[in-house]
Amino acid sequence: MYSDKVMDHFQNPRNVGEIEDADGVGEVGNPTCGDIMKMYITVEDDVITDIKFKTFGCGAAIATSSITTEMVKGKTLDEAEELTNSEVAEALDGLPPEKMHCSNLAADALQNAINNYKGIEDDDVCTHCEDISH
Amino acid sequence: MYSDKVMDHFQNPRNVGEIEDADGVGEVGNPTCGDIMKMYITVEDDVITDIKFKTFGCGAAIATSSITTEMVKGKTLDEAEELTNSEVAEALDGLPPEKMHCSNLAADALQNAINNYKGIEDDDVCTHCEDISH
Amino acid sequence: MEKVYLDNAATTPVAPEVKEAIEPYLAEKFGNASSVHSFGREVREKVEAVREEVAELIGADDPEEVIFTSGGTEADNLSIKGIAMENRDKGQHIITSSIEHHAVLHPCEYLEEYHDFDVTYLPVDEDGLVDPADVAEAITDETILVTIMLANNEVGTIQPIAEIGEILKDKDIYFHTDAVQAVGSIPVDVNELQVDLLSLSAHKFNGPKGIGACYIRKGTEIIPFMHGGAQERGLRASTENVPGIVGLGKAAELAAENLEEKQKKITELRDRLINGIKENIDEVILNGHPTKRLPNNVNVSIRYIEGESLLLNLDLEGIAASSGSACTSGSLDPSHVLLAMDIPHEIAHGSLRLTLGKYTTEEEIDYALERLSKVVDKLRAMSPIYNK
Amino acid sequence: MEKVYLDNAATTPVAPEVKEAIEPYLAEKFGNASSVHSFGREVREKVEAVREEVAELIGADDPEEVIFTSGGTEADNLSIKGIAMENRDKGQHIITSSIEHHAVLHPCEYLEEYHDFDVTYLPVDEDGLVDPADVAEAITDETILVTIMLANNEVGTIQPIAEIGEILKDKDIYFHTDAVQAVGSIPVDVNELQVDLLSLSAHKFNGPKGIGACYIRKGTEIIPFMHGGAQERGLRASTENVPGIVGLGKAAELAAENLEEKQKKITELRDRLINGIKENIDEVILNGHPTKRLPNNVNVSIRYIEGESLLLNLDLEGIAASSGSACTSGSLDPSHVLLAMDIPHEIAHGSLRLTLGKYTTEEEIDYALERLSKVVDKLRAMSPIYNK
Ligand SMILES: Cc1ncc(COP(=O)(O)O)c(C=O)c1O
Ligand SMILES: Cc1ncc(COP(=O)(O)O)c(C=O)c1O
Ligand code: FES
Ligand code: FES
Repeated sequence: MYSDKVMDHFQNPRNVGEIEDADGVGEVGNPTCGDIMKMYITVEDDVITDIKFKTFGCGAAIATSSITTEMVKGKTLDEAEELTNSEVAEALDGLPPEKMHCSNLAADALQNAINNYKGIEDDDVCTHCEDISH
Repeated sequence: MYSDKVMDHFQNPRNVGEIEDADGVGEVGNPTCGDIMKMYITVEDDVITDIKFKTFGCGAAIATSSITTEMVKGKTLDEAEELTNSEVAEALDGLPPEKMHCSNLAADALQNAINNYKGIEDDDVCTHCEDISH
Repeated sequence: MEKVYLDNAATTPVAPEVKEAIEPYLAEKFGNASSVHSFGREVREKVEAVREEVAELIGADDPEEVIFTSGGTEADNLSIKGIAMENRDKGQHIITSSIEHHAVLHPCEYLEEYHDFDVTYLPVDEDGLVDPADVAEAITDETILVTIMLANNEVGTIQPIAEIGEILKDKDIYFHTDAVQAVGSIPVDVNELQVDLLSLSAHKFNGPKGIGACYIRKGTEIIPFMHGGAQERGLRASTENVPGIVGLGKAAELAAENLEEKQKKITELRDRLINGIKENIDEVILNGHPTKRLPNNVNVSIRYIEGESLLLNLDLEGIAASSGSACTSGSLDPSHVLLAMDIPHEIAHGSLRLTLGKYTTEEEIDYALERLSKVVDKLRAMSPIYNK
Repeated sequence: MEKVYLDNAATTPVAPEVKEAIEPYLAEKFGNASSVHSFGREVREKVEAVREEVAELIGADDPEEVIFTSGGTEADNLSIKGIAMENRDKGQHIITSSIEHHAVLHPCEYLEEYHDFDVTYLPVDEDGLVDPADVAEAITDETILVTIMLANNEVGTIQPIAEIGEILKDKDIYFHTDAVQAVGSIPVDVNELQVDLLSLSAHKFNGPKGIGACYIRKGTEIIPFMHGGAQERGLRASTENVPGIVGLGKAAELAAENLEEKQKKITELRDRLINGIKENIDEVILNGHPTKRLPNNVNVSIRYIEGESLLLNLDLEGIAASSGSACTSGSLDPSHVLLAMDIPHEIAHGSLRLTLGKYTTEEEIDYALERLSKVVDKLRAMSPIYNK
């Protein structure tokens, strides 16, 4: 059901963990399935120099998070913000249709972490979380 | 589905044919299935000395006719009239339930032939025949 | 000559290739196709490959339009009840024919009795043909479904489905065809026929029993018949019958190979049989259409003799045949198909169906011809209504 | 250790004896069981012998009370829709539980939506048990059917069916039980349970997929679900799936042999697995009843990790397991069974079902225990909500 690329990132997820003194931290719950994702970023001169994630989520959530961190590491915040779910899915050689929503988890957590770095209160995220019981 | 005894009588039916100068002839149609049976008897001193049948009917009809002729040959008319369908079925080691009606064909034709010999008009038989198209 | 099987309309022998294809899926590859683990995934892949195979056999544009069922009967039930229950707000009228298989007639009768549907049972002519003009005439504002079989199981008559499809194509009426006897025997293409739904069954073309498929054109509004799990995109619940599906796939693949060539060969054998019967036996009538008929179907009425005793005698000679459809062989009613064709009761009673198959040989045909004559002579000699 | 299959509730490997029994009926003995000729008669005899075998396995008085179906789902559909449609003049109320398989729930929902039936979905306690007093209380003058499963497919809880049967026995209400997970695993007797209808499925006890049976007590007023030919005494149309039926028969025979002994052995293995998990992993919860549970079912919630990634990791270690029922594994909803047991969403999300089978060994259990710990450690290390 999953592509080899997905399975590779699932089995050997890149950049798992926490950054103790992160510049930005984002946490989101996936409204579709209840899974949870946390993302930590270190930012220098508007560039993401380090990024780590933790997830309580499905295989697709883990793989999309992993590849997302790879794709944005070394990118500017603007570039990172432009990354779309479908680019992520494409980089993984596709996701099953019922798993497309999972790629939101990583993108949303990243956006959330960037907002946190920029000092923006994130209302969006809370609407996402409303029907999640954690 | 049929017992060995039925198959024996079906394969080698006894007393098939006509009696040219029969003392009694009976013909009936089976109201359930539309099959037809003709029976010929020769009677001497109230005893059935010869009997033959012809049938346009199923395997059970052929077998019951065959064994019926065997069972009544040499019997008095009174004895022959007492023969029941279930005795015939029993003598054949049973018939499938949906084939029990077939044994009527032989018994009715025999009764009809006896009545014909005795000169009795047979109304019963015609009610049997009413929904048969032959 | 040990045994000659001439009852391929009832069921066909499983092809050795089919048996071989099934075997690994009986034991080693036993996973549930809905499971996410490796045992499930390996069978899921195979199931989807078969879906493509079947789609190809019937000219479906998209494999997703093929839904696996437990056989032809279930495909008919799904099509008829599924369409009826989903579309009953649009109308409650169904058009069918009087010579359908019971797997079509009985669902229709169920809808009449339990759901107040109106069903029109169209007549057929003496060859068993439905007139497309009758279909056009029977349509009302309430009509939601037309279901007419592609080929009849008893007399082999092939219906003008494409012509009926043409009549229905711009109308808001679903069109189903029971192609159980046709698929594998003649070329079948859902787009040429212009049908929305089609039933097929593997055991009629050298596949296993207990598996079939329902073609459901994209966009068709239908509810499931078998309710339960989410298998078959929610359209047919129950753990996938993987060995059955694999067998269906192999049978579909085999059927598609040189179909027209095989059709020609079997038609020749069929005609050898028909002509032989006509030559050897007097007063026989060929039931069904002389040319618009399945390449493997012979149905004759042999006057003055009765069907069951004919069958039993043939069976004793090693020849497997049938009188009417196998499903009704336990019943005493003369075939509803022959009666609808206006064949008199006592002639219908002596009807004999000989249906050829993939493995039928010329020798078998000749053997059957010889024995049939012998048996007919024997039975006619016993018949009170034969006078020769 | 190559692969460890711990998903026997989804489906089981076909026993070699079953495969062997099926084979001759795939190819040589291919006749249609309804045909009168020798090809038909030889398979008819076998089909009736299997009917006796199945009747014996479930303690039915008369083999005629056993109707072959295409699986558990069809037996459920036949029971529920067949009783409902035939008895709807007496009342339109059905009682079931909230933890039934979808093969029961969805037919009930169909009857609600399309036929204005009222259905009561009884709650369960935290162990997944239905309270018989709740059944008694839910009965109204309109109630015509109660359907409660014998054993749950996800958490393995065994329901007090005999007690419910006792409540219903003098009432004019039919009682059906979905025994798909129970038959072959624990002793099942329709008279002890006092049920009128019971569903079973061969592939859950080392028989083939695509075949099952419905027990229907003599005198039960029911209409067919599959409409068509006159097979199965008119209660289930379609050409008999002979190879499937033969496989079911062999599986039934094997299941009956030393059932209690096998039950004891598998219970021991199950408890070894449960105890091992509790010892190796902290914060795990056993779902389902601690003792009133199937001998082969382990269902645990492992906190802070998610089901699918757990399954995928186990799969990579060669261990086949499941999270909730296989049929819903494509879905994202947490199991309706766990939710009905009031298990919080995020705990339900981490549920793992390990179901043992006839061929499970102690070595396999130990291997699974070792790998499970490893995988849980890995996933918890990635979990944003685990803090150890
Ligand atoms: C025309 C036709 N429709 C439907 C069926 C039913 O198919 P199955 O027996 O596979 O359910 C048959 C054969 O039995 C058939 O000949
Ligand atoms: C409790 C229960 N009922 C019904 C079914 C359906 O059985 P089948 O898949 O054979 O149709 C299953 C298994 O899938 C089950 O576990
Ligand atoms: S199912 Fe929850 S993130 Fe994929
Ligand atoms: S069926 Fe007509 S006599 Fe037997």
